[in-house]
Amino acid sequence: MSPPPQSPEWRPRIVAFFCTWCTYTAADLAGVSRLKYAANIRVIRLMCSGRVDPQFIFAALANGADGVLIGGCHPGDCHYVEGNYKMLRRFEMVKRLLHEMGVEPKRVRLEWISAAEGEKVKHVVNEMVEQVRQLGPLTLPQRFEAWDHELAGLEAAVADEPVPANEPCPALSL
Amino acid sequence: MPTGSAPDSLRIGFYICHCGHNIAAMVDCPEVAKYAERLPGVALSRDYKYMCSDPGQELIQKDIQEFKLNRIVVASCSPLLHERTFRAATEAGGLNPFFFHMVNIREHDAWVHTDRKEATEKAKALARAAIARVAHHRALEVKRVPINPEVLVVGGGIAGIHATLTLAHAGKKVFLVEREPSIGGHMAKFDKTFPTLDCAACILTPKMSEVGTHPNVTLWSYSEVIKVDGYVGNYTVTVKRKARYVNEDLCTGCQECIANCVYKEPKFSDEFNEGLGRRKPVYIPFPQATPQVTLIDPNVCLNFKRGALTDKCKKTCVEACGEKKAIDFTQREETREIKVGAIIVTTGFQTFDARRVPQYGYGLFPNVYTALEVERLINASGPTGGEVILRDGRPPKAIGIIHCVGSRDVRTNRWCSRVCCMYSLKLAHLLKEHSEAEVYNFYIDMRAPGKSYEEFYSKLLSEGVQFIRGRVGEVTDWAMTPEEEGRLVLRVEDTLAGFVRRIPVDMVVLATGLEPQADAQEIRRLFNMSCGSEGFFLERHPKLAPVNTFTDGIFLAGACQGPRDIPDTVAQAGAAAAEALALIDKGHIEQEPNTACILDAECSGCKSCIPVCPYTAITFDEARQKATINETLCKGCGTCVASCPSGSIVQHLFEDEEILSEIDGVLAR
Amino acid sequence: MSATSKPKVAFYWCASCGGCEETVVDLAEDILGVVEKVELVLWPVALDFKYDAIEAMPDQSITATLLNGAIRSSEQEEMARLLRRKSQFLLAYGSCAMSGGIPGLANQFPLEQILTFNYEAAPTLVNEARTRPQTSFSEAGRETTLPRLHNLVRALDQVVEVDYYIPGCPPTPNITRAALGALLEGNLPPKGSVLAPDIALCDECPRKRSKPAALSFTAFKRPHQLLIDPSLCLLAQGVLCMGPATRSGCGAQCPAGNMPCTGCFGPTSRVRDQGLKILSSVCANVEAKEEKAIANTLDGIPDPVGAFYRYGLAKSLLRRKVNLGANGGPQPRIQP
Amino acid sequence: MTMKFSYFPGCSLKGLGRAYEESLLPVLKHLGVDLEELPDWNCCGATAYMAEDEVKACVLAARNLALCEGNGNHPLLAPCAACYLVLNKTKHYFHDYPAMRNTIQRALGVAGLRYEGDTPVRHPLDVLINDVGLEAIKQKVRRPLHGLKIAPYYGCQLVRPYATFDDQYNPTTMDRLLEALGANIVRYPLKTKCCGGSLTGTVPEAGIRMVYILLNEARKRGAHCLATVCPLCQFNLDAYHDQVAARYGPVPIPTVYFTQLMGLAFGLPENDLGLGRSAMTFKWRPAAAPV
Repeated sequence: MSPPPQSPEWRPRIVAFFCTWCTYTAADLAGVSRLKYAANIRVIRLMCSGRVDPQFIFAALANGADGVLIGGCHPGDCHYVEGNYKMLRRFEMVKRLLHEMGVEPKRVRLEWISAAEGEKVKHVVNEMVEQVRQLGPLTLPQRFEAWDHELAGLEAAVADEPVPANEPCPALSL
Repeated sequence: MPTGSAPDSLRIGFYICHCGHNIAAMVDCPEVAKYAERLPGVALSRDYKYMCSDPGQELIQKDIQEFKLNRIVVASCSPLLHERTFRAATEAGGLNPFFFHMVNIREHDAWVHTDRKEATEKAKALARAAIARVAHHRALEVKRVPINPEVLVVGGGIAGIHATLTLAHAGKKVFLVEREPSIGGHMAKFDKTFPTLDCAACILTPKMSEVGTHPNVTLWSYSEVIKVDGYVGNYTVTVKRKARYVNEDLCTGCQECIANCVYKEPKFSDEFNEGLGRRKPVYIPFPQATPQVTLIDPNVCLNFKRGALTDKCKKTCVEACGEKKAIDFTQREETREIKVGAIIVTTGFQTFDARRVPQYGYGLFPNVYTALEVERLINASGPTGGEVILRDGRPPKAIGIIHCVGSRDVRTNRWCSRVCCMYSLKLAHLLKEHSEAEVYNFYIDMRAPGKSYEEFYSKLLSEGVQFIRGRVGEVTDWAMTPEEEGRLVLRVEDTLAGFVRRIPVDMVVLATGLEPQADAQEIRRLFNMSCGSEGFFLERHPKLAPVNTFTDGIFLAGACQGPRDIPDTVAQAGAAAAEALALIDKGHIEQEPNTACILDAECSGCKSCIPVCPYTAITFDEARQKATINETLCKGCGTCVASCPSGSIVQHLFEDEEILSEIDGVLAR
Repeated sequence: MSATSKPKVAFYWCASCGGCEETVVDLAEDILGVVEKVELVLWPVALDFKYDAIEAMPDQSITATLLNGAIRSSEQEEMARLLRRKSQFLLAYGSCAMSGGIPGLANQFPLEQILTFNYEAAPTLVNEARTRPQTSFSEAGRETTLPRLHNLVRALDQVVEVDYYIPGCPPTPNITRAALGALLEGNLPPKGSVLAPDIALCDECPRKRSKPAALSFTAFKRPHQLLIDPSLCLLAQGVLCMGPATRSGCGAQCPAGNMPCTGCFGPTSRVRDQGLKILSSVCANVEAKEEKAIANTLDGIPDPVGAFYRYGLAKSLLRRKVNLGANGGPQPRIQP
Repeated sequence: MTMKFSYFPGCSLKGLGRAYEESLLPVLKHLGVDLEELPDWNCCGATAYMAEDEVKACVLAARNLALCEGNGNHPLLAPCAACYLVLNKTKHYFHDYPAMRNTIQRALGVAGLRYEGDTPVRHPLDVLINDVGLEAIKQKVRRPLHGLKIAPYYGCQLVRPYATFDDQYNPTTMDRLLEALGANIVRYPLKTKCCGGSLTGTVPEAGIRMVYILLNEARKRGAHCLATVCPLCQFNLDAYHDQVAARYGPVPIPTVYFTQLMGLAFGLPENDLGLGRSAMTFKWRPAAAPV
C-alpha cells in the first residue's frame, strides 16, 4: 500500500519533456553545478518543445504521472526559430481541454529555460513538485481500474457455464 | 520510410556506469543493474566503473559479439557528452550505431539529488524507459552534406584578427566583418601590454596590415552582420555596410582631405581616444587604422547639416582629394550577402560603465578616469602626447588606482574580470614612469595567475608603488584637513592595517571590469547561440568544447565568451580557427539522422505540416497531392511530426512509439 | 446449399440512435444478396428473436456479429458478452460501438446529473412525482427488473474483445458493403483493423485543392457564424474541420454538403487520440504569438471536448471527465 | 487616482519630531494623498530594541504590519527613517527566515493577529516621487524657493541596507524634489553619513564632532540650510548648536524637514508647518507673497 495522499511520504511523479538545446542543457548545467532539486521528475529529451505532441502529455497523465512539465527555449531563442511558439499555442488549448476533462490545469506547466538557467531548472522543478503535491495524486491508472469495477460482476456471470462449441462452425468462405 | 526494422528477438545489453564515485555515491548501480536484468528484452545487464573508458567501450563490443546483443543501453552521463562515444562502440561491435540509447543518471540524477534511495529509484525508472524505447529503434544512416569552405569572422579585435590570419594562412577564404571603421578593437587603444610591457601598437599593427593586404581576406570594416540563415557548412549571411562617404577602393589613405577640411582645428569628440581628444568631421580613427581609409561623420560634417546633403560647405576635402575622387557624399548604406561554411564570433566586450558606481564619482569629478582613458593618456599618440596631466593641465602628485570597479560586486557584476589586477599594475608602472606621482593601488585580492604575472607584481612592489588592501568606500571632495582641500579623498578600510584611512590624491583611476557588449543578446539571437547568466556567450562545454557553441559551425573566441587577457584570447582564436579548419577541411558534415519523413502512402495532403516548418523544408507536390520533405533542409525539430493530424510524419530517433514507450517506461511501477 | 451451412450472422444494437440499423436498409437491393448468403440469427430491429435461443447456441457458432451502439447499461454489457462468446467474429459497427460515439459525450457528466435532468429538471418535462425508472419491481411475488445504467459509456472493445471496426456515424453503405464483402469472402486484414482506408479524409475531399499551403488561423468560427463558401477548404474559412485527423472512406459527404467533418470515422491507425491530434495541428498554426492573443483566437472553439471528441471521448486517452467518481458521483479521494 | 495609506507616525512624530508630522499631514493632504492613522499602533521596535533582541523587535514591528493588513491593507506610510527601516527589515526577515516567520506568527497568534507579509512599507519621499510625481508637485508650487541653497541630508537609515527606492550611496530623490520646488541644491557628499545618532547622548565627543562635520560641510558649500527626512537627524543637527559652538566655534545653519520646505513652497499657512519648533530657527522665506 502506497502512503496516503498529501502525507509527507507521498511523492508526486512528474514527467518532463525538455528541448535538447535549452532546457535539457540547463538541466545538465544544474547537474554540473551540483544544484539540488526534488527527485520526482523524469526527463524525456526531445529536439524541440515543438515536438511535444499533446498525446504525450495526456499519455503521461493516463499512465500515472501527477504532472507534466515542458521546457523550451525562451521566445525568440528557439533553436528552430519558432517551435516554442507552436507549443505555446497548443499548450493554451491543452490546458482548456484538461480543465474540461476534470484535470487541474496546474498539473501541466510550460517553462522557458535557457541553457544558462540551471538555477531555474532547480527552482521550477521544486516549485512544480510543491504545487503538484498541493493538488494531490492524480492516479489515473487506479481511477481507470476503479471505473471498470462495475464490469466485474457481469463478466463473471456471463463466463459461467459456457455452452460447449460442439457444433462445427461453417466455413467463412462460401 | 524508416530504414531497417526491429529484429524479431530483442537482445538488449544494459550497462550502468559508476563514473567513479560521481554516480555510484548516490545511485546503487549494482541494484539498478540487477533490476534491469529482469526487464523484458534484456539479455545482459552490467555495472561498470567507467563505461566511457577504453575497457568500458570494449566491453560493449565484446558483449555484442559474445551474447548476440542487438540493442545497447548505457546509463551514465548526459548524452550531450558521450552519446557519440557509445554509438561508436555500438558500431564497433557490429551493430548499427542507432540501436543505442543513453540514460542520463549523472547530471539529471546523481548530481542533483540527495536521497540515495530516491536517486536509485529514479535511475531504475530512467533505465526502464530507455530499455522500452530502444526496442523500437531502427537502423539509421548518417547523412553527408558538403561544406562551403569559406569562413566568416565577426569582430576585428585581436581575436578576430588572429583567427582570420590563421585561416588565411591555411589557404581559406575569410570574410572579416568589423563594426567600427577600423579593426584593432580594444587592443589598439592600449599603450603597453602586461606583463612584458611590449608596445601594443608594435605587436598589433603588423597583424592588422596583414589582414588588410592578405589575398585570402575580404575585410569589411564599418559593417555589421544583420542576418544569418542556413546551417553548418552552408550559412548565408547578410552584412550591412554602413556609408563612410569615402570610396574604399579609391581612397589611398593620403589624408589630404583631413588636412584640408573646412574645420581648421579638430573640434569633435574623438571616439578612439575615449573622448579625451578631438577629431574633424572627416577623419581616420588612429594612425595605424586598417583599412587606411578616411570616413566622414555625417552628424557633424557641414555638408550634412541636419542629416541631409546641403550646399552649405565649400567641400575643400573633395578639392583636396582631386583626381582620386574618393569622397562620395551620395554613398548609401548597402547590404551584401555572403555564403560561408563556418562562422567565428569574436565580438569582444565592453568596459563597465563607471557611472553605475556613484560613490566613485566618475562623471562628477573631472579627475576620476577610467583605466581605458588612462591608456590613451599615457600613449605617445594619445591626446596629451603621452604626458600625464589632469584635465586642468596640472601634473598629479598622487594617483589612486581602484581595482574591481564593476567586478566581484553583488550590486553590479559578480564575476572577476581577470585582467584588471594586471592592467592596474601595468598602469601603476607606466604612471610612475610618466610622472612624478605617488601611485596607490587599492585592491581586494591581487590575482596574478598567469605566466610571469606574479613576478610582475613583485617587480611593482619593489618599484615603490603603494598597495592598500581594501575596497574603497568612496571618492569624495569632502576635505577634513587643509592637506585634503581641493583634492580627491579616497576613504578605504585598510584591511591589513585594520583601520579606515583617508588618502588624498589628485587623480583616480578606476579599473573598470569587462562585461558583455550592450547588444550581446541581439548578436546571440543572430547566431543562434546561448548566453550564460552573466551575458557572455556560452561555450558548448567549458572544458571539452570551449570554442564551440551549441550551434554547429559557429565558434567563439575572445572576451565575448568571458573576460580574458590577450594571450588567452589569441590562444582561443587559434583554437577556434583550428576547429573551423577541422570542420571545413573534412569537406562534408555528417548530419544527425533525426530528420522527419512523410509516410507517402498515408499522407492525405492536408497541408497542415507546411506552415509549421521554419525552414520551408516541406513542400506540396501538386501533381501527387502529397507533402514532401526536403531532407537536406530539415533540421529535425519534429514540430511537423507533432502537428501531423493523421500521424503520417515520423521523426527518426524520435518516433512517436519511441517516445510513448519512454513515457510508459518512466511511469511503470 | 442448406440453410444450416450458411454462415450465421447477427445484428445487434446497444446505446445507439438506430441510424446504424438504417444503413442496412441503405444497402438497398444489395441487402438481398447478403440475406441470400447468410442465415440471420439475430436482428431485433427487424425480426423477433429470443435471448434464450441465442444463449442456447453453442459458443462461436455465429460466424459474425455486427454490433452497433455504445455500452451504457448492464443489459447491453450482457448482450455484448453473450454475443462475443457465441461469435467467431465480433465487429464494432459504427462510431458508438467503435469509440463511444455521441452517447460517449455523456462521460462529461455524473450519471446522477443526467438522470436528474432527464427525469426531473428538463424544461419539457411533467413529472411532479419525480418518478424514476426502478431497476426492480416486485408485485404478487413476481419480480420485474430493468437494466441498470453504467456510470460510464464504453466503446465495445472496452467491454469485450473486438475483431474488426466499421467506422461512421453511421457507416456509409459503401463501407458496409465492402466490410460485408470482405467478411463473406474471408478476405480480412489483421485482427483489430478498422475496415476503412488508413488515410485522412482530405485525400478524398472535393475541397482539398482549394486549401492554401500556408494557412494560419486568426479566428475560428462555427458553421452558423458564417456563410460557408461551398468550394473553399473549410479550415481556410476558419471553420474547424476534423478532416485532416479523420479516416477517409465516407466520400467526404459532410464537406461536400457544405458542413465541416466532425470526425465520425475516427483517427488513423497511427494516432492514439484523434482529438489531441487535431488540437495539435490546428493550434500550432494559430497566427498569434502573445498568450493573450492566442487565447482570444482559441476562444473561437468554446467547447473543446465537443469539438475534438465528438465521437471519440470514450476511447480518448482520458476516457471521461476524470474527477467524477467511479460511481458517477463526485470524485472521492482515491488512495493511490 | 486615489492614494490611500495607513499612516504610522511612530513615537518621534508625536514627540520630538512633531514638526515633521505638522508639516507632512497638510502637504500630503494638499496633494490628494489620503492618510488614515493606523489604529492602536505601537512602538516600531527601533533603537535599543533592535540592538538588544532582534526577535522581539521584529515581533513589535510585525504587530503594526498585521494591524495594517487587518485595517484595509493599504500600504503603510512610515515617515520616520528608523520606523521605515525596522518595518522593512521585519518584512524581509519574515520572508527570508522561516524560523523568524514562525516566531512572529506564534507571537501574533497569541494576540489573535496574523501577518501575511504583503503590506508594502513606504516612505513619503518614495510616495511623492513615484506616486504623486514631480510634475504634480511642480503644479502646486505657489511660492518657489528661488535663491534658497539646500544641503540635502538623507541620513543612514533611509537607503541602507535596503535601497528600496533610491541609490544606496548617492540618493537623489530629495534633491530632485527640492529642485522641483525651485530651490538650489548644493552637492553634499555627506548626504548619507551618520548624524551622530545616540552618540550625542552617550559619547558626546564623538557625537558632537559628527554633528559639527555635517553642519560645517554644508556651510562650507554655501548652503542656507540642511533638509532632512529623519526626526533623529533633525534633532541631532538642531539641538546641539551650543555644544558645537563651544567646541569648534559657531556653525549657525538650521536643519528643516523637507516637508516644511514643501509646505512653504505650496504657500500653506506658515504657522501650520511647525517651523517655530526648532532650536535654530529657519528664517528664510520665499520672495513670493504667502497665498
